[in-house]
Amino acid sequence: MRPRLLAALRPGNAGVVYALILIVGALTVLSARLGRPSYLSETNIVNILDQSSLVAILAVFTTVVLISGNFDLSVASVAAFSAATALSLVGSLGLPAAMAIALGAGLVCGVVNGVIVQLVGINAFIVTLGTMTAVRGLVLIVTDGRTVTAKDPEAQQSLIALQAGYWTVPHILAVVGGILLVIGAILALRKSRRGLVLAGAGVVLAALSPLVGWDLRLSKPTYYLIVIAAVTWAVLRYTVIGRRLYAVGSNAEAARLSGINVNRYKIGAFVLNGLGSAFVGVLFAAKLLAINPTGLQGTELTVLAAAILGGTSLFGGLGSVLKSVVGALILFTLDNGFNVLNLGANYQGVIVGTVVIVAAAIYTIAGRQRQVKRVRESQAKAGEPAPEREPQEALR
Amino acid sequence: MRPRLLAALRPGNAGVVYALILIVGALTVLSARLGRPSYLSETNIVNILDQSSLVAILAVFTTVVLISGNFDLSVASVAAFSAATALSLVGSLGLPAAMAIALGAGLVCGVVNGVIVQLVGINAFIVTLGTMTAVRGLVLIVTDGRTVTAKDPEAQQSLIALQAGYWTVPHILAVVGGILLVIGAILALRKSRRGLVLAGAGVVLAALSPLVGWDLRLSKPTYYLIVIAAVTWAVLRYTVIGRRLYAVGSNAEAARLSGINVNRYKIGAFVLNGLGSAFVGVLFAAKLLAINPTGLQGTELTVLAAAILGGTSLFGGLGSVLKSVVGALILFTLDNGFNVLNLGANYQGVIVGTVVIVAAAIYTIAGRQRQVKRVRESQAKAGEPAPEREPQEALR
Amino acid sequence: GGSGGDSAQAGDGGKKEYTIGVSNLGLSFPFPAAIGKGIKDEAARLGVKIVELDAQGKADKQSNDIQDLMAQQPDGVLMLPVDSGVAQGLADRLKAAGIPTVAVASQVGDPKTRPLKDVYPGLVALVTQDEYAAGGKAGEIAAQVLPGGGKIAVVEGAAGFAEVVNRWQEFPKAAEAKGATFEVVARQPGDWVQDKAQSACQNMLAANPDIQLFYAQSDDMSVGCAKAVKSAGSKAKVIGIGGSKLGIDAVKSGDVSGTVCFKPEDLGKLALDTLYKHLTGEKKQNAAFVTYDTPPITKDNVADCTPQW
Amino acid sequence: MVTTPLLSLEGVGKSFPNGTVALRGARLTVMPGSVHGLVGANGAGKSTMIKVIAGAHAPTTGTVRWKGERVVWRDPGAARSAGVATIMQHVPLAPTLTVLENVFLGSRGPWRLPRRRRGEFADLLDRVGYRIDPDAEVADLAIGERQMVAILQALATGAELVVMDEPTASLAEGERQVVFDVVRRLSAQGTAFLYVSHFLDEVLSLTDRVTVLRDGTVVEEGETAGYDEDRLVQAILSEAYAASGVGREGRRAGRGASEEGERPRSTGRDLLAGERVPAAPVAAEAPVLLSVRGLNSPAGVRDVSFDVREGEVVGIAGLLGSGRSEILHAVYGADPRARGEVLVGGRHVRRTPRAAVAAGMALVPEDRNAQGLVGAFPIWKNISLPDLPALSSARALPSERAEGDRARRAIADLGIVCPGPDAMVTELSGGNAQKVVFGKWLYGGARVFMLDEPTAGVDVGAKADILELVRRFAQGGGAVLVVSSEFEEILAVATRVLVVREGRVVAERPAHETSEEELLMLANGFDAGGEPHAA
Ligand SMILES: Nc1ncnc2c1ncn2[C@@H]1O[C@H](COP(=O)(O)OP(=O)(O)OP(=O)(O)O)[C@@H](O)[C@H]1O
Ligand SMILES: Nc1ncnc2c1ncn2[C@@H]1O[C@H](COP(=O)(O)OP(=O)(O)OP(=O)(O)O)[C@@H](O)[C@H]1O
Ligand SMILES: O[C@@H]1[C@@H](O)[C@H](O)OC[C@H]1O
Ligand SMILES: [Mg+2]
Ligand SMILES: [Mg+2]
Repeated sequence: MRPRLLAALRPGNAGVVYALILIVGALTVLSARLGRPSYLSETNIVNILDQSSLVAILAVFTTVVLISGNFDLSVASVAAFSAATALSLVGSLGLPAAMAIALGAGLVCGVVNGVIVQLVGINAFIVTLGTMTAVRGLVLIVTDGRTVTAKDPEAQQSLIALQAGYWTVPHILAVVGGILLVIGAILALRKSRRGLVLAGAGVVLAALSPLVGWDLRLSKPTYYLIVIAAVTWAVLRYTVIGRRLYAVGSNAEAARLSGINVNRYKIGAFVLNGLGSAFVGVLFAAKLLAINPTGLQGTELTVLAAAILGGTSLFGGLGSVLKSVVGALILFTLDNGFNVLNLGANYQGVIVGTVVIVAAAIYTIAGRQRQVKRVRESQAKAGEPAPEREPQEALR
Repeated sequence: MRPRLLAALRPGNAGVVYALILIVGALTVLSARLGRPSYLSETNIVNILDQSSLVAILAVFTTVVLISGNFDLSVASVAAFSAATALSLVGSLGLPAAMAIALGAGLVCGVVNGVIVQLVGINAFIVTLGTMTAVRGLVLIVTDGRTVTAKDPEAQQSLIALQAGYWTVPHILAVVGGILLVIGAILALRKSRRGLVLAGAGVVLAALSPLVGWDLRLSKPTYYLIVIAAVTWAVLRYTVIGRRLYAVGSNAEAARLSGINVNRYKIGAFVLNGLGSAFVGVLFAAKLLAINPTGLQGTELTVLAAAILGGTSLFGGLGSVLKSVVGALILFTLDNGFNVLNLGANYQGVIVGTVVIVAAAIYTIAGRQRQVKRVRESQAKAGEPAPEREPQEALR
Repeated sequence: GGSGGDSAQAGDGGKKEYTIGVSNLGLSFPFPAAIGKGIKDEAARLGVKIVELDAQGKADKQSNDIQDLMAQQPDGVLMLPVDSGVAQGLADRLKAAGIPTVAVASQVGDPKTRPLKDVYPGLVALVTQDEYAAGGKAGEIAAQVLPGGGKIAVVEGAAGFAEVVNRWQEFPKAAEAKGATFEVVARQPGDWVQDKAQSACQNMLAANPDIQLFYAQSDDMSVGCAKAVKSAGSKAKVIGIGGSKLGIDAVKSGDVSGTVCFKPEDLGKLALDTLYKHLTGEKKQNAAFVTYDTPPITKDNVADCTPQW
Repeated sequence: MVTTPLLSLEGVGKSFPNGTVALRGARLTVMPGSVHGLVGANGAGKSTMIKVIAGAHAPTTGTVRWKGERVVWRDPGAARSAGVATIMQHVPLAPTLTVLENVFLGSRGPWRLPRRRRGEFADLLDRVGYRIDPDAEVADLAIGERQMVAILQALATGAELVVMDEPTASLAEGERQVVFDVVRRLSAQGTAFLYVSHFLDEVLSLTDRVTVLRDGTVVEEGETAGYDEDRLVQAILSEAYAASGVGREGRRAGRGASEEGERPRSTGRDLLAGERVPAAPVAAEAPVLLSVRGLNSPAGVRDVSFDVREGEVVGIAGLLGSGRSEILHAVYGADPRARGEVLVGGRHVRRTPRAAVAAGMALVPEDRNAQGLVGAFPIWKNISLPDLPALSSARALPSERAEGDRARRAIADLGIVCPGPDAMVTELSGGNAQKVVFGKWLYGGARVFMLDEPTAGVDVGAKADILELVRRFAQGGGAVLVVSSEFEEILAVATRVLVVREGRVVAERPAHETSEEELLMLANGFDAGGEPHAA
């Protein structure tokens, strides 16, 4: 068996993480130089996580669609539609019903995307560009061109409770230690050497906890992100659903010949994405307590950028939701950095653009050190540069 | 060889044209019913062509990039940058120099895209998303966040001369007849039966001309579009360069091993696209006589939509610039139709989105009637539904 | 040739029925949408037929829209420019076609060289709120909220919008006139939207915990910023501009200390009236500057501003 | 006692939407535990029949019976759960997944990679006698290794019938033996096999019964024992082969021994004899055409130097993964990391494929779909691709007439079974596609031919043609480098053999002085005497 942990830490694999570390490092040094409060302050870290969380959740689900070999441009419109729906209905129906309808709307959008792409067989780009436009049109109809707010104070409170505020996990080291211990124990029961290592690490952490005594205080959306990303990651990583999803995206024909219901997985990914977008839409509604007809416009590109920065392939079969989350963190860390450093608005675009390319370049080149030959039919097809210098797989 | 003309007219091949005809037909009937001004009036047709021309030119060049197997999101930013450059410099340097610099800027952008994508080997989506952002940042810097106008009246006049107004080709039938006659004669000399048919058609048209006496009056940008699309089409269709470009996009490795310099073609496509975007930028500058820093934002998606509606593949090797032009015409015909029908803004989004999907569906399904099954490993890869129901190749 | 040349038919009572084209900068944006609503309501009252086109925030689309409008030969046009510079060429075209035009909500001509009140020749009128003056009003509120001045941060609109400059220009002068001197310690874009402004304020506060006041260039952004201030436990004040529903509610609740009251529906009505009177000959105008009052609003006089968007 | 057949096809027809009729009323009967051979020329319909059996194609007419019951398999999953495992000709694996995951791709159960799969995999490898890293990504594997993964995948399902479509086409001797052993062992334990191959010796030694397909119909069916190669070849070929021109002419022009008379080349024996003529070494004074000096590449080429003279066919023998393809790529300039000198006719060739093509080099790559063919092009555009300027007016405007002529010529010369030059290459059967790749280089100015597994998947007739072509290249003054996993084939065409191991040339032998056995020893790192030698 490969030393997985080490492999996962190689720049070619974890490039996006190193890129994030580099960016954070640079910002820390710069803000110290400029005499600003520490960039790595708890407040600022909590802020960055909070600010990225909704886009990062979208990136998680979009990654699932990309892994399945499809593409979805409609996420931001669907989220806005769900937000508008939730805000329009929460006053009269109450939060649970409004939220259910909003999620249902997202689900329907996902089904429409999936069915048209898979069963009619039209290119996902054009279909989801169409639904992006059409659903945005629905938002306009629902809002009649105006900002929709939740007027009812009770409704407002219920929305706020969904999203605002922080949860504190006391003795985080102890908690993490405990979780590691449990996982380790399970693994050990399944006769894995790593299990013991994990359990050991858990014990050490738990033992350190009273000495260090850190509490973890994060915003609610950050916890939602953590749970969603962790569950999705685990499903993709450890269940047969995950294997099949990757297989379907990697080579639909091979998957079909192995008896996998390709349409089910591909449509399923769209449906999940619709549902996820709707959930994020509700969180946005709860965060802003208002949505205007152009709300979230353009977010689809940010979400795709996060996923692709995270190394997800546009051609299917490759991608990691955790790295997509890191991709989102990179983008929001940059925004946050500009705010903290007070960089002029006119200059931000040039820097964001450059950093995105450089970040991608860093780990493409790092990945190339691996120098493993990857001549794939699919890749030759996908229009890569000369194959002997295949870029790192993660970036295609 | 195959009866090409007939083949080209089959719905599966010319679907986008039929979709356009359907839309125009529907709009004509609707506007007549609603007592609006005739939809098919000369003015309106001339207007639609004029309004689509700049985006259609962008779609032509983007199609070249897509055929080469790449992707370019930066076109709108590059066009805006070139427009800003031209407008800033035209007063002091005069139009030729300002235009040269603006085109040079576009060329540089194209080179940067091409070199990073091909030589560093990063995914084109993320690279051109990066340059899209960075170049938009440059626009902000150049304009300092404010609208740039050409103040100097002489400079204004030179810009206007570039773009505004109409050229009339008298006796268009005679002209077209003459052109057909010449082409037919050449073909006949090269011993093609079709040559005689063409020449005959030419003579008939020329003979009809005095009777019908149609003049062709179109805006200058429309002529630019016609020339650019015709030349690009002819190069792709009839030259070694065109053939190789398709080969490179369809299977870069096979092309490379056949002795084709893949990088040259792929980078070349980006450079052409940069140059083309810059040219369109100059035309925009001339048309609007001003550019605001956010000008043309979002146009990249319209351009891609036009190309993909025209049946260009996102996976390279397939596409026709003429059909991309028709794709652009569809989008602008819709916009124009809404304007003529005075349709409420709220409903436009839903209609545009639906029409885009339905148009794509019509000819995907029409194409399937052809039932030419093309099971390619590459397509299975691209994530299609079960191969027995392969969608029409052009739409992937 | 186009048709509709006689769109102005004799209606009942011999009253001519006018068709007026409206080129709106973007009907998905609440502010211009509300102007559009004002125009339509007034048109219904006057019996004027409206052809309303949506430029979707794109200057190039507006150029196409104007072309399509001209093909329909309306009696007059209300243009809400996407961009002042681009609008200049459009105004020239309308003028050349002999269509009386009123610019609404935004100047025509390069604002760098043309003062707001120097209306572009050929227009019947420019009907707008005075964005510069509104910035000044905001400065007055700031001086009132933070007497004597202090450290402030500006939450700007999206880079590239004229309002970003216009709504700042008079701010310091007006504040100074009221005896307040402000030190701008941070100036970051909130892109006109609530959540981006919320993040920006959060981050600016993290870097500059001593910020005493945020000047947000729109009400959506002031509301987002107020949330950031609250959750950071900061004592900074927030003021906005625009008088939107969200903004006025926030002023009522005290989350936001003040705003400037824009009245888009009134503005639309005013614009249509101006054009209508010109067409009927009741009041012919040439390059007139028409505006309405945009009063500063704080909790004390919040009742004076009925939000229209 | 009459046993019900495990699988039977009755009157099965299949036509494709483009009008091609691939199967016409074909029948087939596979008995439990038997090994059933299926042979036929390229395009005869073998793969189509297999896809019908696998549930990947719905037959247009006819019935499929499984254990006597009539079945309609709506998708491959249905066939698989019934107990049919299929190894498709074009190895469809998921390239971004690992070997282990691909092997158990269709398996059920909640977990992605249950621990016990590793055990099962290890057992499977033990049973099969093959080694491969379970955690390697399939994209990183050479084509032969992928083939083995596909085989493992089929075996892992524990199916009652394993269908193998040319399983050994891209395998080297070692792996080939592995496959034979597996088939023998499992069939002894009751698993039935349907075995498609162009290697008639395999079919003869491995199968119990054999079915011969020609042009979509079954022309013969019977006990394998009743056949020899000669009879099989005759059954397979007949008109299809007689139609191919160059085979005949090539043989006439090419073989010194039998040039007298217009002897109609109709018997299989004659064909196979052609394959086995050992070539004589060329004269020492023949000028050196290709010269390779100190070639190294991180891709797996270590200090390779050799010369090829005009008229010489040099075979490169080695095991799977020994670096043979890498050497060809490095020589061709297709490997940008390769360093060293390559001279053609005494002139240095710049290290790009473009320069190589200009210098008269031609590469027929190993993986025809990924490296040889442009899927979006019809046959004629593929064939003209490397030599396009020569077929163009002013070297810039391709003459479709000239291109079409060339394509028709290639179709006739190589006997490509297709509706015409307009056919898309993606619609061709495997062997015919391979011939198209060959056709790309036949009529241009190529003088140095580098052929990587040129006969993989090619039927007996075409194989003889291709080997004949190889000889003709050489006799026309060209230099040829041939990589083949079939040492027999190397010995049949080559004048000289280079043995490659771990990217190095470890031995050189004149073809007439060596044997398959010796080459195998050398390739495995043993001296001819059986002593391991230092690599
Ligand atoms: N998807 C398809 N569409 C159209 N024609 C096809 C398709 N697949 C196969 N054919 C045609 O059907 C015929 C039989 O093909 P098949 O692949 O079954 O041959 P085969 O016997 O397996 O040949 P080979 O030995 O070369 O693999 C050929 O003429 C081929 O061109
Ligand atoms: N990019 C690379 N970096 C390092 N090693 C490589 C690379 N590519 C290939 N190799 C190694 O080089 C060796 C030769 O590769 P390959 O399997 O293609 O050889 P081959 O002799 O042509 O075999 P085949 O029979 O599959 O054609 C293998 O051991 C392979 O793992
Ligand atoms: O409030 C803002 C408005 O005044 C400006 O013109 O555009 C963006 C709006 O949100
Ligand atoms: Mg086959
Ligand atoms: Mg090889």
